[in-house]
Amino acid sequence: MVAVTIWGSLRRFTDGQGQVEVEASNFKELLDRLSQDYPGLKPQIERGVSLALDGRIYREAWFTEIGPQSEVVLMPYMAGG
Amino acid sequence: MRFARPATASEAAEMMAQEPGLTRILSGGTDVMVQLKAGNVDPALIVDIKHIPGLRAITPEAGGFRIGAAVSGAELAESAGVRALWPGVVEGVELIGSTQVQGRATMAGNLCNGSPAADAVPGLVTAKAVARIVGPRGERDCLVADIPAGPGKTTLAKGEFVTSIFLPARPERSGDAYLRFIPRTEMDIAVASAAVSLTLDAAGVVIDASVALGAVAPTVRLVPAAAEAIVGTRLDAAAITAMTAACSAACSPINDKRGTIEFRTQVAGVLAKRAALTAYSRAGGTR
Amino acid sequence: MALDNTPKRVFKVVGTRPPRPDGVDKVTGRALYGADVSAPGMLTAHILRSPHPHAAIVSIDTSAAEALEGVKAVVTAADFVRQDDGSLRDVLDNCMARDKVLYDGHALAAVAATTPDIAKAALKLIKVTYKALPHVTDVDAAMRADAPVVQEGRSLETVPDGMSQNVTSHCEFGHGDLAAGFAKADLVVERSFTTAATHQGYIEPHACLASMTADGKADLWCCTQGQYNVRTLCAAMLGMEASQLRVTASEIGGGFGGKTTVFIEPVALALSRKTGRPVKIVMSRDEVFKATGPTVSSSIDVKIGMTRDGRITAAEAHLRYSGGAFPCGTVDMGAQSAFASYDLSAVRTLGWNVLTNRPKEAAYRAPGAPQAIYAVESVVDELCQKLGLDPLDVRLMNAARKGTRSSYGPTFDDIGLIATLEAAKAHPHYVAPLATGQGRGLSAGFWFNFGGNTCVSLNVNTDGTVGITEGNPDIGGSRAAISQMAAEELGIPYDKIRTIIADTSSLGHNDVTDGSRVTFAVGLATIKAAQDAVAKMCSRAARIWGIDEEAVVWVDGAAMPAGPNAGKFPPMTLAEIAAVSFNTGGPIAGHFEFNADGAGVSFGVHLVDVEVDRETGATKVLRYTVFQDAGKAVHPSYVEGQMQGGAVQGIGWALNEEYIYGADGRLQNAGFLDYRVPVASDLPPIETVILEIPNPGHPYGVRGVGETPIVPPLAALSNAVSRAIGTRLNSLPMSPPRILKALSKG
Amino acid sequence: MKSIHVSTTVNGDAIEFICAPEDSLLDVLRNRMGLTGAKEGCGTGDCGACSVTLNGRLVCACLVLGAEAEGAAIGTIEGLADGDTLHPLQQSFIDHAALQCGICTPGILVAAKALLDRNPDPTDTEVRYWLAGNLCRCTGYDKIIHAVQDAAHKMRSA
Repeated sequence: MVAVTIWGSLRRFTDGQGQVEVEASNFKELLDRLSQDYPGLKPQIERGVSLALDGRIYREAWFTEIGPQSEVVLMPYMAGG
Repeated sequence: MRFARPATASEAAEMMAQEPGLTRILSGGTDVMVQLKAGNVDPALIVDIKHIPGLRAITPEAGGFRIGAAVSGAELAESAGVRALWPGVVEGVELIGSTQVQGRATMAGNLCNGSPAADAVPGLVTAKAVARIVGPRGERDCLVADIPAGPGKTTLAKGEFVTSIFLPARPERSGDAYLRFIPRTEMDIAVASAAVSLTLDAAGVVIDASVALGAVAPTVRLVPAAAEAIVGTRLDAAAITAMTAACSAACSPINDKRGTIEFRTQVAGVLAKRAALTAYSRAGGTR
Repeated sequence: MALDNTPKRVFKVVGTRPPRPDGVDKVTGRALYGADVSAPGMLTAHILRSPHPHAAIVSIDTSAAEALEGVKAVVTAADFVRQDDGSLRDVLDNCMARDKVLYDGHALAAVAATTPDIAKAALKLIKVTYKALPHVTDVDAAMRADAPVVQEGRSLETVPDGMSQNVTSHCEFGHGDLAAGFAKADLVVERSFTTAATHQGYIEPHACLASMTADGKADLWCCTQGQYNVRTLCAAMLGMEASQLRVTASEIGGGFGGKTTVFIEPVALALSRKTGRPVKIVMSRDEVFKATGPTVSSSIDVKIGMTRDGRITAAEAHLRYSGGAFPCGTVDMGAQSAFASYDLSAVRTLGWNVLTNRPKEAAYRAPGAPQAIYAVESVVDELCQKLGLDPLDVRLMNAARKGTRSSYGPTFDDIGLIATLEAAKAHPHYVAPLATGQGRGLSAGFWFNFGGNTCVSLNVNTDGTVGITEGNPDIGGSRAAISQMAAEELGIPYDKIRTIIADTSSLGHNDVTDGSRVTFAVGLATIKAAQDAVAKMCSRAARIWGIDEEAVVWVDGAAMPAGPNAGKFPPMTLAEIAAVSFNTGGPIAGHFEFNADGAGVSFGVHLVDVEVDRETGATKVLRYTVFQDAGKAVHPSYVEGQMQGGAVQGIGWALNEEYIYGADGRLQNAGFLDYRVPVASDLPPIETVILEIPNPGHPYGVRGVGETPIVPPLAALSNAVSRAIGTRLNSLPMSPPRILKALSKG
Repeated sequence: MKSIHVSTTVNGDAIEFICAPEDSLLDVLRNRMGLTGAKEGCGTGDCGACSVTLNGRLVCACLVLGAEAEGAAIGTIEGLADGDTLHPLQQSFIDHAALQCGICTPGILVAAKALLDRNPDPTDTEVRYWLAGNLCRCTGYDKIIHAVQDAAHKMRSA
């Protein structure tokens, strides 16, 4: 299981939890599982999210591997200047 | 739009008088070109006066100088004689726009554009400068102070244009100065401005003074009460305070993107004070 | 073959300052920018823009314009493919208003004609019937329940019930127990701030030349930060296939984020399609100000608790950003970056995006961060003043470091904040004496930095030179940095390499030049492409020598036999291998494509001294020093240039730059005369101190540097001015009338 | 609208062109002569990107009518180098990384040359005020000032 930290305003779609656990070994599986387990997150995931894995930010990268001990933080998709 | 380059002033006046549509004089062009670009004027005739004999000349006359209407700011700034006699007038002209604009902009154009914030005008007004005007009915002279009639407006009649500006001789122990406030150090239009011209006696007492403010009223405003406040003084603190108060009292500015009524009113007084001190020191006074 | 994959620490080319490859073109006027090309038979187009801040378009009658001699086509929103995707639809609706005009300057029709004057005259013949609607341009006013609604039905599911429909999104970040944290504080300061919208202010107006042929193939030349994104957007709007649209990025005259989207490009394509002729559009400066991306305007509340000795116990920020008339995610980045410089046990940021009748926001250098960090760093400074603490010591005490759980969630890896703060503390600037009336301010700043999709090809020419093809417009000298990294990796001189920027048909997709990604991500791809070519060259050498290719190493630009074969053959240089490449298997090329990650966050600290004229409210910047972690500065001059340029944009934002709207909802200062970017005489030298704390995510340790420098100046200036005049302004810009007003109250 | 025939000199070459009365000198240089080195950043004299010399005076080409070029001598960025030898200012801008995007560079070089022609040894403050009409949004001006001063130094010692 991977513990995923979500940002505050998404908690209303995860029964108030700031961290949820899902079975996933990569970014794609993680997003699919989150959408499945917490349908309220789906619109945000479809709009785009970034993923911080052990402090590194990934913008898409489905097949980025996630270890069981990895720190996983969901973040809004970012665009810059 | 037609473009004309007349050979004489009377020819220029004639063609402008006969043109039924809008006409514009092109001298430095730094205002006209911007207006054309913005599309807020659509003249039928543009008259380039730079090639009229004498219009690009600076000529000593009766102890003063006659400055042709097509003399650019950069050319005026290079005239040591004018700068020595009327440093405040020259520094006002030099503040118009960038180096590039200085290569083109003229004192007469700055006057005839009719902006209440024109940098050249307060100094010319305190200098009691006289504009020579040519029109379809010949030539006339007019105090510079009487030319602006409101934002973008002048008292010039159809077909009339300024051919030169005369800066008179002045007594010994005279000095003038011009200051403006802008948010940056360059490239802005004055939010408020002040020119002071004064003459001292041998003891350093002000015997004659003139104070004019810019950007605080529909036209550049002469403030006799401010001048009176310093005449008979050596610019002591009380005189300065009285002059500053007179300046602020004379302001009737507007709120706009460049400044507030409150700001302009306060800063006009500050600038007049600082200009007066500079003019005093240029006149040889020591406080 | 063996490749050295350990982070490289001794460099030959990286870290030097060679001349940029585009230098001569740019100093001789030869470089071709957006507006500098023409085509035979070309038409010129001009765009009709709304004078209303908010109005329904009842009807548009273009018949009189079309009838004008010389007019070849008129287009309106009806000429584009309606988009299902929300963000694409917004970009299109911003290019051409569909049912409503949403801001002063919103485009709603365009005319292509044989001359610019005819096109302009035709605009006046287009009859638009508007139904004026109430408008709102202020972010706080737009949040009120009774505010005019800019667009209906745009609120995301994240927005709490009961808010104005102008609120389109809501976000929240943070961790810990705020109430407990504030209870531990000896002093809590809570303040509200506003920042004005500012424009990127690039000197080159948007320009493009589109040419579509009868078979539906098109070429588009334009100034953009991302030709691939232009292709994606335009192809969708025109209903084209990507392969049929080739987009070439011209030299770009500044972008700063503002050229990451499209405004005129789809319009030129539509007109070219309709006329069968090339169509050129060049924006005027007032169009640039009225209708291209400013940054967000903001209204922010910040509350921070601190102990007597300077420890922050809790921190909270509420951010209300308006990205104009369309939904915008910038507040998310503001909320995430607000407290990024601090190691906090209790922190929360809330953000709301709000619609107003202003132009659609476009990214501007570290989008969202400067506003939030300005507010936070101002409150930290006020706490330091009130508690009598040194502002650098307080920042050092609370600084985020490796292992800190960041305020936006992830735990930081190696970051350079403490080293940067220490460098500032050790610098003579920090202890230089100040005169009466002067003040010194400081602020930290942060940006995430991005990686992203990247594709690079590297071709070894038979004469031993190398061509690199990359896909990111060079906005600040990146071609030089990329050539340097290739030279480093290949072991050949810098001047043997020429880097060019591909059109969209010549190379795979590259994300836009944004998020400080290019030197990092394109650099990384270049290194990998070079390694790919090196592997092939080692293999060729091995075959020539008749040995196993695993037994060949690449050293100083040459293949060398290694292991058991060491010394058996003289090294073969790149040039020698290239010279016989046709005989050994054909041309040699390297390639690499990936979606880069591991960009590595960036911190900076700015110090500034100011003097305020108490009689006029004018602020003079006396001294300015930028400290920033670059990971590894590939071309230090251009790193310094980013630091200096960003700092000066921030100085402009802090002191004078702002979008000024009248009560009529119209923009009052759509020009460089009254939108006051700093001029040379406004500024002191901008000193720079580059720190190099290697980014573990890049083989040379490179971090993006471009965006962070615009973040600290806002608070640094505000803190300096506040200390100089003894009273605090909580609103930007700190224009002279505002300072004088604060002084009269203080 | 009647077109005007103009005879002028650009970078020492005699040139004739036809223009509309309202065409600016910048329009003429860019669109009729193909000299696109001068850029239009604003069209109102506020950015300096179109700086050229007109009879030796530094001006914004956007604030001059094309018709005014009759009989005049115009200098543009395209005439700054001597054949394939860059002017010391041009070389200095490359050496000092005094440009990033480069759009303001032609105007700044023309302006800086006009300064050094008049004042071969300016102070930093003089350089900054002289160039105040040339906006640069990339560099923060610092490296531009250094580049001008270094070129001035080299030209004085040449």
